[in-house]
Amino acid sequence: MMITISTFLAEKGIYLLTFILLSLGVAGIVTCNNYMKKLICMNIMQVAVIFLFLCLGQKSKGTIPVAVEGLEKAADYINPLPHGLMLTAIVVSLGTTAVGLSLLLRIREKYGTIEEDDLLMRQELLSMEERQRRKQELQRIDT
Amino acid sequence: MIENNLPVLIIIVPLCAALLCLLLTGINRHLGRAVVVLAVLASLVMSVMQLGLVIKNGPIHYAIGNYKVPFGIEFVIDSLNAVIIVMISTIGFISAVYADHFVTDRRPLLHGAYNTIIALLITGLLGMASTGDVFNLYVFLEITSLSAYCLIALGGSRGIVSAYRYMLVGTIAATFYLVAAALLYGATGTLNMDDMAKILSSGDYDTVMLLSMCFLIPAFGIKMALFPFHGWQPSAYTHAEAGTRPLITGVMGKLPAYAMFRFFYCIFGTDFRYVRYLMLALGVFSVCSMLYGSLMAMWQNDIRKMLAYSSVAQIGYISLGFAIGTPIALAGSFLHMIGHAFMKGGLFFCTGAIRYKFGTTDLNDFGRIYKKMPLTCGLLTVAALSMIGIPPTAGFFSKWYLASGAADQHYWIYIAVLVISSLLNAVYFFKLIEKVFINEDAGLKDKWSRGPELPLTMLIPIVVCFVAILGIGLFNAKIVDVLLLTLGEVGL
Amino acid sequence: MILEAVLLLGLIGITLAIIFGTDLMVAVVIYCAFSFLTMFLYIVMGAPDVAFTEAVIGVISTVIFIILLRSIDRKIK
Amino acid sequence: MRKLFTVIILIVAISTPFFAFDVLPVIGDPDSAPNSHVSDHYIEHAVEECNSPNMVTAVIVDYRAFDTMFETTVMFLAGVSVVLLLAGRPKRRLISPSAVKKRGRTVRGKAVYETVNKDVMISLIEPLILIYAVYVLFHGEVSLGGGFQAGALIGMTYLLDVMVGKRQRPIFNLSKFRSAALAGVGPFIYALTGLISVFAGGMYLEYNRLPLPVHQAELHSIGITAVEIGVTIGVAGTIITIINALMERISFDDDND
Repeated sequence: MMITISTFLAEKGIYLLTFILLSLGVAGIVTCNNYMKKLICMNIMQVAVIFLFLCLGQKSKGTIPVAVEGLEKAADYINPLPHGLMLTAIVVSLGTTAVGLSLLLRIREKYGTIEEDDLLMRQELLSMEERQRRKQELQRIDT
Repeated sequence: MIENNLPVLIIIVPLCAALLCLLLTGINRHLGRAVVVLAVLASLVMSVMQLGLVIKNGPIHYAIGNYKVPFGIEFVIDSLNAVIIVMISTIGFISAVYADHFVTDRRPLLHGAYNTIIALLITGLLGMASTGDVFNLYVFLEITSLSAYCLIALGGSRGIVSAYRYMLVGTIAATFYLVAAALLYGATGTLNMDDMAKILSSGDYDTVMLLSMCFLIPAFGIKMALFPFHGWQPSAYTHAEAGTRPLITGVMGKLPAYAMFRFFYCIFGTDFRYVRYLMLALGVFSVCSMLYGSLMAMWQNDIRKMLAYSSVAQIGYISLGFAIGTPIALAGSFLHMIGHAFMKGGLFFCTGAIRYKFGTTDLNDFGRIYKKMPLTCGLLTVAALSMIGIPPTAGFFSKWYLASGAADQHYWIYIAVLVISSLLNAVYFFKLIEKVFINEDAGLKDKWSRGPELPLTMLIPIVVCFVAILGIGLFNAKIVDVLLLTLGEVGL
Repeated sequence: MILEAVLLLGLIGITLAIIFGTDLMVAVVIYCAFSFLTMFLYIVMGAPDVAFTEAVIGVISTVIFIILLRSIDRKIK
Repeated sequence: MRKLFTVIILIVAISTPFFAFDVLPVIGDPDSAPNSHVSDHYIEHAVEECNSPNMVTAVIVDYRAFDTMFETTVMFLAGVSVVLLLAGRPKRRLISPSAVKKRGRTVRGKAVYETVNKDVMISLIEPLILIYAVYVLFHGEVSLGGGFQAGALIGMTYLLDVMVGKRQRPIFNLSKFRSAALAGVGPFIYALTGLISVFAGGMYLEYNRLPLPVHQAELHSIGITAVEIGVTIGVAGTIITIINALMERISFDDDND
């Protein structure tokens, strides 16, 4: 029983759960109304991809990729390449998060809200005001 | 020594300038900017040398760290990316020269940081063009996108919101790209593009290729703003920072398209089972993109927004070439990539110059502006005619190659859409020309005291774009010959 | 494999809590727990280097999120 | 309800193909494609070619060193972007403390971060973290860790120092400009290490060709260490820059929730 579950997980189950996590991240970005939640969901999405890469390098009888005396064969160590790649990906995600947070702070200062529909409404109001001001200016020039 | 290391030096020189720019700006106010401009100029000179070498000796393979090919990172320069690298460094150089007039805050920290980000954007674009490794492409893609987010956010309060939305969507795209890379890595076990192509063509990998394509088309579609994925693009292009807008609009959308070409034609190849469906999907997207972009551009009153929607249409032309797939059509789409970079860049150089001088971007204010800015309006006219596709300019020849490629494959509907879209282009660009030359003078006031038309550093980009648009048109046969050196092998 | 599956289910639960929650502070604190579970998952998968980096980055990004929460309303409509 | 529906549709759309088709290798299979083509070379030759028992370090700073250089550049770019975006002064502070008092709200005592005794913090915890950071930096080839982690630890020390009140002088005193310039110098050291081997007649980042009078295997160690120092400086500078920029922009005076 346990062996069947293990085999199923190794073949399909873990990948399925990873992709559910990935799609939850995408869904969060698409559906959430709050900009900060979108940012957190973005991080979750990236974690899912990092985990997907780590799954690819897994070996059932391998140890961590630090060379030890006595273990010489390639099958004894977990594949180090995905780990190296994912270090880069994690760092890139930190950079994106930092930039995103500073943009969020500017949005909050400028518009006073970080809810998407409020924000769009306020932008609309601002542009209407601008248009009216412009019209008045033109009329002033004409007269 | 320099000749052997050209591919990597082209990227490292602007990178070093970018890294040191802040420090040097602290020492002297003008030193940082001068170093950045000189570094980009150096990489322009080196890229021209590299193009000569590639034409003479064939593709260059440069293994970083001297490791054998699948183990290290490799740069592959063939005639396609050599041409594209020349294009990027030319536009990068002229916009680095041009951008300085739009810096309002001249504290050393901010001035230095601004120049740093321009140099890093150019570095990322050059890297995307020359790398031959799947994961390295991701890193360069992220450098390009991060600097673009920052430059878009600098363009005022609207810019911040559009940069934030672009950031969310762009990260989804980058993540999808990584998923596709994981699928390909899981099937082949390598990250090198040439090696991957070799393995993929040796066995039955059709399902993997189909699935990774399902992730790659949205990923590159979002980054290059193809029709169903273009939502972020108009507001981002409209509200980007004025000095670097030509670089962002002209070059940034083209490099994901180039990467898409690399994946579809160089890695997947044209002889796998689902290639027809893929090309059909791309074709539908590009047709919708061409029609939608042109139609939306007709209704805009702000010139920046009009040009942004027109970019959606022009990206459609480029991916239409990929959807047709013959060497001639591919050459047409690459010619359009290069030509459109100069056209759209030139139009935005003009828009920026008009805004710099008169402080307006509304089309209704442009009446008889040609009397005040003759050179700028000359470029505006030539670029507009080239966008429509009037014969001696670059735009006509790229459309001609696309149409003849489509005729070879009997895709008559593509030719019809090409013609309709060109006519729609004509409608809104003639509107622009009419405003500039015929309409009543709107009585704009010059923001600066009377003097020459523009400062010299703003005239250089305008003249360069003018020459480039006509030059690409006149010497199109030579350029297509160079492009066909590579395209002849990968097309259908 | 079963341990990984359980941890992943925990991550999915946390994600759902973040998406459907109504308090940003709670979301950020839960995200900290998410980061911790992720670190544990990486160790189980035999990637201690990645786990180390994730631990460090989890702390930094949580702190930055909380700094930002000082000037952002916690409640969501 | 609409939200739930969207979530379910997206989950089904993205995960069905991976359940239906058999494209990804079985987890834990030592003979699958990603575990057999390139990775064997890394595992078998890392110790002799790069003189580094930790294979992950060998991969990231020797075989694929070019990626890591741009990874550090991404960090620098993020720091510079944050500085540039948050440079101006905000027009008005969101809640100023005097305004709160005028409205007659109660002040609930000291802020939590001010109740921590900073003397103990500085004299006990921070030196330990710094020592650990240096250990991680120079021992990264042999055991876990490396330049990025060391830099992040140094950055976290600064974070602790700044977050816990502002009564005393912090142990580092870096302005935004200095820390951002420092963050740029780190990747420059990295790029310069690569350029030296170009000037010595090799390829870019070819540690074998560094012009130093030592044995071949030692050259790789020296190259890796130089590069890791660059990464550390870059990452530490960036994190300090980001924290500084955010802290200057946000006022911590209001503790009334």
